[in-house]
Amino acid sequence: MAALMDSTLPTRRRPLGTLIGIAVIVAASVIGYFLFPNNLALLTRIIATMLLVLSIDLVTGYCGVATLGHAALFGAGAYGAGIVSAHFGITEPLTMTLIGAAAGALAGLVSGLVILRAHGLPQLVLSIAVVHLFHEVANKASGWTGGSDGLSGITTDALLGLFEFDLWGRTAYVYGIILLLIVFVLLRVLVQSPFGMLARGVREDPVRVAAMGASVHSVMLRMYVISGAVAGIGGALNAISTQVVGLDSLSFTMSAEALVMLVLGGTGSLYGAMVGTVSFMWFEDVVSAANPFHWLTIVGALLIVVVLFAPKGLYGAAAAFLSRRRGGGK
Amino acid sequence: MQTVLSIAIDALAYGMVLFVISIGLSVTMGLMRVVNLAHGAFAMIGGYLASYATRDLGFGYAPAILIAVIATAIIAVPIERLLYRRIYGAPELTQVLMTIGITFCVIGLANYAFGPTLKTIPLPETLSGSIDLGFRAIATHRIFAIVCGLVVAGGLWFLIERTAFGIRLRAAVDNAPMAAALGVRTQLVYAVSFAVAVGLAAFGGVVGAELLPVEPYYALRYMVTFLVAVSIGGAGSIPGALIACLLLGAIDTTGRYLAPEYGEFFFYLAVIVIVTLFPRGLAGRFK
Amino acid sequence: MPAASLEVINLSAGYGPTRVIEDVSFSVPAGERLAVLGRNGMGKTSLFATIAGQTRRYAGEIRLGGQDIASQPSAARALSGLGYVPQTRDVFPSLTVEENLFVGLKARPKSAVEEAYTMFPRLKERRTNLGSQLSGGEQQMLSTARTILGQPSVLLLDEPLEGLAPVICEELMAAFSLLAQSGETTILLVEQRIQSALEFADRVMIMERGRIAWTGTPQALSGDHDVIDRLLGVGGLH
Amino acid sequence: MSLFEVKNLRKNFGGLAVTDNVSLSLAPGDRLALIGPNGAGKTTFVNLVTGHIKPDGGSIALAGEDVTGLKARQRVSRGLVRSFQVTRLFADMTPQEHVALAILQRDGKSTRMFGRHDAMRPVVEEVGEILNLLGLNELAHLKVREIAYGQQRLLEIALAMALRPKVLLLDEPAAGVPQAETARIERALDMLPPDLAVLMIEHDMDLVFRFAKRVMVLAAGTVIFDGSPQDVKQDVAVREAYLGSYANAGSVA
Repeated sequence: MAALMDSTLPTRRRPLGTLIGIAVIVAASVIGYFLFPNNLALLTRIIATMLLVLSIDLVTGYCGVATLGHAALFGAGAYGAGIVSAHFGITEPLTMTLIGAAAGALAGLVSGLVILRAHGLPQLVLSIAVVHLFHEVANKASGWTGGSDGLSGITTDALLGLFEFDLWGRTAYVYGIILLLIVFVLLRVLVQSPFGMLARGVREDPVRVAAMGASVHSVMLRMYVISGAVAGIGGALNAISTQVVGLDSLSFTMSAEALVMLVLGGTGSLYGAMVGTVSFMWFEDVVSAANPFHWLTIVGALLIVVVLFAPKGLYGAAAAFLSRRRGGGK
Repeated sequence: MQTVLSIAIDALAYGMVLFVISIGLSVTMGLMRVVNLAHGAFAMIGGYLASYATRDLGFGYAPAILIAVIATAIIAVPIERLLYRRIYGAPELTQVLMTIGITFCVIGLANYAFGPTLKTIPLPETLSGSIDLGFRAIATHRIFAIVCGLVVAGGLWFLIERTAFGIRLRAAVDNAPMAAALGVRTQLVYAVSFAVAVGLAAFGGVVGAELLPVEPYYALRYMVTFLVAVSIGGAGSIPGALIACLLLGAIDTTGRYLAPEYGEFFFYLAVIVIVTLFPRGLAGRFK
Repeated sequence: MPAASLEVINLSAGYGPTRVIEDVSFSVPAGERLAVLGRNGMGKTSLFATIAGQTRRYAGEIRLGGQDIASQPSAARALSGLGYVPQTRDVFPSLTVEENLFVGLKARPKSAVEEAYTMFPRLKERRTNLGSQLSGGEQQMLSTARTILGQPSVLLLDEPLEGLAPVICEELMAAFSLLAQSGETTILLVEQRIQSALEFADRVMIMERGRIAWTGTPQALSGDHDVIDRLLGVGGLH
Repeated sequence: MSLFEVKNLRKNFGGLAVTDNVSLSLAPGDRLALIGPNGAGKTTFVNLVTGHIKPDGGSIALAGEDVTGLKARQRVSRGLVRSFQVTRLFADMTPQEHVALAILQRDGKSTRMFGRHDAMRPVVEEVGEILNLLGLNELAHLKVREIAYGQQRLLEIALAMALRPKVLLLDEPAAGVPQAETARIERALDMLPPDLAVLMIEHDMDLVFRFAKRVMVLAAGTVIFDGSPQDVKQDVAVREAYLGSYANAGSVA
């Protein structure tokens, strides 16, 4: 099945790929719902994180920008949605989500303008500095954000006026799945569009892109803004479902972990980002329940193994394996 | 006046500790072009080993430093051969992930071996008091840290500027293929430099334990600070690293004294300004 | 007949996917002076770089004094007696002149740098200057002297005279001749100044598109205007 | 008025004039080869013309417009396109995607965020034509990393064609191609549009003489010859530049 989505195959099959992707997401969601009915909060958190990881994939996997500061965009969305609810009484969930997306896009624009000024190590350092700066600003502006206590008092109306956000997190879960599906379809369209192709060109050889007459900087900045909107939706979902926003959603640790999830799954593919998030967070939940420090050791070892033996990530390695088998079977 | 002097001494001591730890990272990054996020993990290993040697094995402060430095370097050599050598010349993302992976492992193992609590390294009496300058008393340990920084800077300067090894090292930084064409075994130079760099990290971890306390998350907590120091100093430059560390020490300490409620806001704001103005560092050879 | 000090057998090499040396074989007897000629981009520089271990070799053997060094790293080749002075000179810019020379000494004592100063007195005057402060001619002297200090048995000189004033060219050629007369060093020279190369060499090899197109004595070549125009000048159409 | 006009271009590096008052002009349909011995300043000249380095003096005009102050990519969108001496392609993308991207960029549609290039009929047809012309259609769906270097060189030419330039700068189009495959490159060059002005940097004299209607020789940063391929072989200054003092000595026997 993974091989069907491989980009080397004849192009007519790709809309089918999107349909299969939708089917898989829906099926996984239903299975998750019945398998872990008491753990829907965790599943919703996974979906929110998945949106952050997809967002990193847009700049790292498709444009080749290494970043350790992407939680700034996620956090901006979370605080954006949270603040309008807690301070301005805007409690309609769709509006909150849109405001989260806008806040994320704005944060993406700001980060992009700073980070894209440099290359290599200085670029990495700038991305780290940006997330720390966002973190410190949120900490200082405690009147708005609640500082280190977190932003509480977030209330949410019923979704479409019909579905209350219940104690069990069922509505939040379904809302998360719907958001994920919408984002997934939009991103499929984006990465297959001329712009998506141009972005891949930027990742592989910016000099050649410039020699075609395109502006590399403008491509990356646009992608940063889009990426910010996606991360912002993730942040807003988190704020809506948990009704609090903590400083950790703007942290370096969160940025680094999300990047790890992406690489674990495989960069440059939407499926890789989703597979990486689910495996990482599920694994974390299981192992860290036993011992949180063993968890770090295992993640560390896993990262080393992935870098050395599966540089394309879990999804990338599986897709390559399947397409080789298909090729061999013919 | 009192405050200014306190800030100055603290800033100097902090900057020097930062320098002792970061300079090794700077040299290896200038030479091997590896973004090594695990450098702080080696400083932490040094701190743990020194703490273990003094508190559990009853060694004195000086032998404990020696044990920590040598043992950490010995631990690092196989890691260089098995893991780092695979990522020389790889894209930054790969290097970042591999070294974050190493860091996570070290944190997990340190906690498993030594527990999650803070570890102290008891200072000998000669270092635990304070020196009275007549108008003001200064903690002896601060002076010790500053002296250590100066000694390391001087010693490294001598090693790199005056010895045959240093000349080969600099030749390899300038142009590794040409150095090899003249018979310099660059792999060996890399391995030795890596061991020295890690040894210095361990030394800084021990000497700086009063300022940067040893606990399992040390490796993650200061990871960024060391990386920032190198990036601003410019990888591969001793004077650059010294200036950068003193500058960052001054900004950070002043911020903590005068505007503690802003946390590290000014620190990172300064980082963004400096990196934007000097994208190759204050004195970088990194191309 | 003297033993071959350098022997290249069926060598193919290039950079990444670009193939620039195609199935080249030749052998150089000990003490010989071989000039390698050809227009730009014909593979001369790549041939030397491949022998020195600085490009990707796809196939073939490189024998130095009978031993196959083709899979050794660059440093090991240098330590077994191969000297390489690249076209780009590659002086270490942040090292002083004297430190540059120290790098070339291999295991010899530091006092041996005096040999370099005897060869090129100019370098002694500039011993404390940084490599980045030297003129082109001084860089060439430094790069050449630095390699010679390592006492190579085979010396590869890639366009040592390029862009230099005539006086300095004479000084360099005199130094090469002196070295060759000792009989202990085999010299391979790539040069655009055909006259200088022909005066210096015992034998000439011309490369064309990564292959050896012509081999012979300088006398034979200088009588063959067709070969000269076609392979070295702007001739081309035949 | 010529299509492409370089006037008195100058560039110094550390006091040394690497490009010294170079002028040239091209009319539509010109096929000019720029040759010269090593160190003549050809690379610097290419970088000056394409806008990768700034000149110390002189001007560059394209179709009557002064482009001296424009960035490299702005010159490209005005019709001054280059190919690279060592291919610069997207290793994980297919030839079809490469050419489609070039066409979309040319038409100002490369930043569209919806729709697919392989569903846009005119784009698909043009991609097919170009790949067919260069004999690359069988490789259209392979990743570039999987195709031979000679074919990658052809794709470089295909990209240049897809951008529909007014002036094309070919930097050693046959460099690194195995001898057996150079004929394919030559055939590809013959298929360039007749009204396109081409400036080719090349060492391979066979290729120069077959392709060029005019030859310019650069030595030590200045133009020492500008004329027909027949005359260049007889020119004394050119012989001197290539053969050094040998050209005059005649014999060393």
